Amino acid sequence: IGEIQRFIRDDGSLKVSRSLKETANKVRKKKEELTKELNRVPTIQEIAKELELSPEDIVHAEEAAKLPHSIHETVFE
Amino acid sequence: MNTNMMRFSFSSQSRNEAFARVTVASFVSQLDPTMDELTEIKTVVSEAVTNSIIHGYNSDPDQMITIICALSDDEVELIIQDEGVGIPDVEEAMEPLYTSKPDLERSGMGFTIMENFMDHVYVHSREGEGTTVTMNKQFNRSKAMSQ
Amino acid sequence: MNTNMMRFSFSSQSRNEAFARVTVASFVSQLDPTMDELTEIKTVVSEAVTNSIIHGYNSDPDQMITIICALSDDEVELIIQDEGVGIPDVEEAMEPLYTSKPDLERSGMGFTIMENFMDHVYVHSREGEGTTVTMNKQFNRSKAMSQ
Ligand SMILES: Nc1ncnc2c1ncn2[C@@H]1O[C@H](COP(=O)(O)OP(=O)(O)O)[C@@H](O)[C@H]1O
Ligand SMILES: Nc1ncnc2c1ncn2[C@@H]1O[C@H](COP(=O)(O)OP(=O)(O)O)[C@@H](O)[C@H]1O
Ligand SMILES: [Mg+2]
Ligand SMILES: [Mg+2]
Repeated sequence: IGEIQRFIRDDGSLKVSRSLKETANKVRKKKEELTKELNRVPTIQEIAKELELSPEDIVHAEEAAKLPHSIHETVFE
Repeated sequence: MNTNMMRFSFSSQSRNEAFARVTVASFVSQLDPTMDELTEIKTVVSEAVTNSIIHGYNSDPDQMITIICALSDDEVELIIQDEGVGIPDVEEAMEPLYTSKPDLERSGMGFTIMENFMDHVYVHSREGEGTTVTMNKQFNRSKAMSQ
Repeated sequence: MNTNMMRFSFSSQSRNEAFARVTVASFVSQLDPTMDELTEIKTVVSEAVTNSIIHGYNSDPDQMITIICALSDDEVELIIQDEGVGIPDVEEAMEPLYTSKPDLERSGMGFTIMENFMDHVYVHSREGEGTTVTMNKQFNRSKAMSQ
């Protein structure tokens, strides 16, 4: 039961893993958009400015999106 | 017990503040804290790093700041160090609103913010030798209590 | 000239590979590389860190890996170091497809990837003492040219 409770709680709360994944999705979309617009791959500053994030935060979000979702770790640990 | 640690040093330049914040945040992300907890950690890193740059090194960009971070289970220990001028009276420095640089429009709230966001804050400093701020925080506390 | 540097160490655990990638990439993001250049840097960090963990330390998780990164103008210098077993014959090790651990399904392409993505790769290694990989890259070349 403890595990199930944790599962429900984690699903509903703003865990870092989830929030970063949302940011990573925005970054991916913006990157596609700017690539079309500029006709070249955008720099990280160009994306950062559009999304009003720091370049460092963008790097962090992109990396986090690649990692397995924490729910798996929570449920199967 | 599951432990992991890292240590990093960087030039005392304000453009490295965001770098320091994210480096700690990405390491701490292993514990999958909530967004609020991560924001608190990032804020605390900013405050301590800014202090080392502005106060410890008087804005000399060629000095080094060191951060050590250790994780164990749901706890983080964070140490932020400089080899700058040091603090003559730590107790006074930690008082809310105290600042030695009112001319720079400092709020004097750096240490107060650190004490609010972390479970423990310990400052070791010697004039002419530098300052070490050691902080601890346990994650998921409020979550556990709210059940 | 405008220089900025950082240095960090972490334990030889594969979960720290992602951390090493973020740390280097977020520091290097100060030079405003393109997203592709940043991906290249991250790949190079992964390859070198994986080598240190798997080959240098034979997967012992309690050893340390050090990364040093220096930025100046539009150039990055990246040094990745371990104090592991070292490489008996560096020239052979750097050949495409060469691997000393075919049983682990290694591709033998790590050094080749590093050489492809960076302008210079220099490997210094001594048996029993460890390995240091030094790499350089200049950014925004293509961007500057396309203007
Ligand atoms: N790393 C440091 N080196 C030297 N002095 C420091 C350091 N950190 C804090 N101090 C001293 O403590 C005081 C209070 O710090 P803080 O609460 O962050 O307020 P503020 O930075 O706004 O002045 C500073 O004004 C400074 O005199
Ligand atoms: N840090 C290191 N310590 C010891 N040996 C290394 C290290 N890095 C590379 N090597 C040696 O060089 C070889 C080639 O490396 P690489 O091109 O990355 O291929 P792979 O990792 O797939 O074997 C490795 O198989 C190993 O023998
Ligand atoms: Mg302050
Ligand atoms: Mg390899």
